[in-house]
Amino acid sequence: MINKTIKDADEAVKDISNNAVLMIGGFGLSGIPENSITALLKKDISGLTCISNNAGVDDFGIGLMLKKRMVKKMISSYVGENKEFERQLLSGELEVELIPQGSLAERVRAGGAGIPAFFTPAGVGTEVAEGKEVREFHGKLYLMERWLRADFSLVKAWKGDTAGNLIFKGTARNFNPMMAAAGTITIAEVEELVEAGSLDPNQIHTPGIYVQRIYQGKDYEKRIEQKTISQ
Amino acid sequence: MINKTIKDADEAVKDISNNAVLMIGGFGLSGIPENSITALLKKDISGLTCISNNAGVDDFGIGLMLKKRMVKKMISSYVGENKEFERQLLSGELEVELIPQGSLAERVRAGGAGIPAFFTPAGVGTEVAEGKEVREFHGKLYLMERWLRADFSLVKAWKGDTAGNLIFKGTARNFNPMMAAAGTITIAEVEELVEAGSLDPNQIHTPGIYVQRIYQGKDYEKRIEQKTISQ
Amino acid sequence: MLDKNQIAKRIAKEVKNGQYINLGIGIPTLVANYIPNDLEVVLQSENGLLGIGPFPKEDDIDPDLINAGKQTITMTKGSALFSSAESFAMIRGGHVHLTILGAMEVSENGDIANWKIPGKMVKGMGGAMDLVASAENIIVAMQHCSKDGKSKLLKTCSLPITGIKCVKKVVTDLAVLKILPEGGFKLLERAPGISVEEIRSKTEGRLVVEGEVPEMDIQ
Amino acid sequence: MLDKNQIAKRIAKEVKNGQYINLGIGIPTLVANYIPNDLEVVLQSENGLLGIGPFPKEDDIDPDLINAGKQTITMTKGSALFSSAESFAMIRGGHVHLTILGAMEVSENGDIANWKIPGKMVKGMGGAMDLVASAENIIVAMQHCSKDGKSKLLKTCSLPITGIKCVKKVVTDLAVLKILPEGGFKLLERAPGISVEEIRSKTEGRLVVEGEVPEMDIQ
Repeated sequence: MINKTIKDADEAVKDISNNAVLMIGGFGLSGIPENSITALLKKDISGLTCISNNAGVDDFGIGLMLKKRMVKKMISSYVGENKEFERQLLSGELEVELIPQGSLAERVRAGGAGIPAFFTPAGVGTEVAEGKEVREFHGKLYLMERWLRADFSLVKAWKGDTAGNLIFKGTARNFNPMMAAAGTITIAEVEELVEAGSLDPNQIHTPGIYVQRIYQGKDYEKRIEQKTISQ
Repeated sequence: MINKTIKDADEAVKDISNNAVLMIGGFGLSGIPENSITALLKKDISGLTCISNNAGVDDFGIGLMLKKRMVKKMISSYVGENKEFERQLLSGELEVELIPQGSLAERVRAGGAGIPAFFTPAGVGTEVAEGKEVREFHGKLYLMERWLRADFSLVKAWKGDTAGNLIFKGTARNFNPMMAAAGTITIAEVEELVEAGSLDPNQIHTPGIYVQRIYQGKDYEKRIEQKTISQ
Repeated sequence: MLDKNQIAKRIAKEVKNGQYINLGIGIPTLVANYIPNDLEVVLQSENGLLGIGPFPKEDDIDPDLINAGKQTITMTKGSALFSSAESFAMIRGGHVHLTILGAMEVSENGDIANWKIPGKMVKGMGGAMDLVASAENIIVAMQHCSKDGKSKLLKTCSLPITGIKCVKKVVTDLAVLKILPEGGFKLLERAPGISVEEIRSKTEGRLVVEGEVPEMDIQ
Repeated sequence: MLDKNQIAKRIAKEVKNGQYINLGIGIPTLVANYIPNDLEVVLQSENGLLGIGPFPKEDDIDPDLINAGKQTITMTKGSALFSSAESFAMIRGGHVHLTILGAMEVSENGDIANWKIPGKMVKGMGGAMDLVASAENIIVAMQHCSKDGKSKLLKTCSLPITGIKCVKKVVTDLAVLKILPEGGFKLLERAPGISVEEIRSKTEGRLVVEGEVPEMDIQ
């Protein structure tokens, strides 16, 4: 089996340079590649395009990359919870493309799956439809949406093996599997890295073919945005 | 949790009638819904359209439905291994639409996922492209393919729970998950039916939302087409 | 005039046995508290879960288990986890029967606006555009008027819209209204003590009133 | 003239370390037997497996574990199972580096025909049309001539084609040939004892011969 293991986060992101297009997994702060983001923050790069459902919060996740002005353009579905983001957006310093969440998920999936375009009803009649082909199928209107691909995809899994196979946990799966498939170089960090052969082949969420680099992550903070309990 | 359990195969297929469009899971004879097919064979119906990657063999699986002349049209990617099939095809008794396997899998997935059409490179320049829109993206030609949906999907899983969640085993997964999602009524038979809450939510291959009826199957033959061993 | 919990309580009466339901952020999330125990329904979270349970006890909090509002949650028995692509495949494919969401404006032909106020607020549409374009039944939970007294039930939306001709029913603090296929808000029920006249004066879009309009039952 | 195993052996030399490979039915399946042990490669089965292992021992046969040729198989360490949609997502998305398959005809511009003989045989294309339309590198394993002596390396295919301009290399019982970007079969190697003249006489399509053509190394 092909061994994808690398030493650490710094080695993982060493060739990410100015103006790269990145996909970054996660929903809110759940399932984000904390170690890879920390390693990116140590680098002196800018002009990045980030495809990620959210943009982190002011002091965590992609929010820290925005604060450091590494990002030229965000492609996301929801970017609330982030004052620095809002400031850069309103001042015009940051380019932002907002995409319906399902279209984002499917466009990333299409990128990994070699489907250059598909039709979805989301956004018909709204400003999302501007400049896009509209077509009727079975009496309903649909927009044509294009695939999304990235130079590097940064994903985070619960368990992974040296062959690059990944298993996610809970709702931390979210965008990670599709992004893993849509990156030219996919960098996976995992909470627990095991030998190839240790994971049940029937329970793999992301087959290793999609992963070019894998490493054992550390010190996961897993910050909670809305701690809500029942009495 | 919504309970999808029904008594047996006969109850499962009771409202499948003449001219219904069926999807039938499996690749070759692996992962086919043996019990549902047996129950169908007891019914006096015809004019069926069957969407299935293969057409069984002469004396097993869909081959038995062909022999009983229940099928008007087959939509498949590969139909070798079946003499009765070849006879009906060459004599014109059976309508056949052959589709590249990846296009078949994706068209079924699109049906379940509400994507009426998408673009794929498979079949460009071949007779599969006849009558289909061809379009260039990023310098490569693609065909527009439409979704496939069915009145009933018959699938077979390894384990399932009363909420309709399914787990498949080995390469018997194949077309079953996409077909489960693309049927108006999806009928799942399982080798082991357990109470909702017994399966790990993180290991579900087909979420119960796609399954309308589930039952405990019995007497699985799991016939092997090409027994091959190493010495 | 209903409070948020009463609006949620009234919407809960729309829920039918066996439904898969997506609840938006805000009032819609509260609906879960009022679904009768004898109904078997499954709540979907668009970030990848079927089978949302109650909020966790302090000791059961799992940062890897949140809902679309980023709140910590639990799972019910028989739940299933999946990716965002699978989640929206379910939504787009029409497998989710009922979507309940908030709105800033609804028009008399069923258009909805809830994602953007130009120049003021742009948080993004999240999954709302997919939901309203896909679900067979969409119910909106909202205040009838804005804080400065302007009707939010309009002839046409003034804000950038989220979806066209998709809302089937609106439940506000004042009324339950059905969007007619030919356009117009048909008044189905009044909040206790609220007159048809008051509702008419606070509804900018075409209001259709036929016969006696009963008061809501929010017990 | 090479036998099937020798063709497979020669093709195995094309395999590079770290590749994900899809092997078709027939001679291509035999290639697996000759991939050097020091290369780490992964074999994909389009019915839903990455990591095909050797055929099983009698006692290890599992009917739920077959390859695309419906043969019983085993899994290697680190393998992964998935659906047919995911399998072809991998193929279509260009994640599989090398596809080796059989053919009935190949044309000098890289067209391939291998799924249908009108009026005689229609088994279906299976996954072949997806594979040839998607893989970055496609090698064909075939006999140079049909049983009645007709060349199968043609100017244009006479049978219904499986894909256009996709084949990169052809390995036959007589020769190794590269399809030139501008069209034409460039002769790279001869089978031991086979002359350039013989290959020329058995190749209907344009044959390009430059300088000395070495004999294949099939050790």
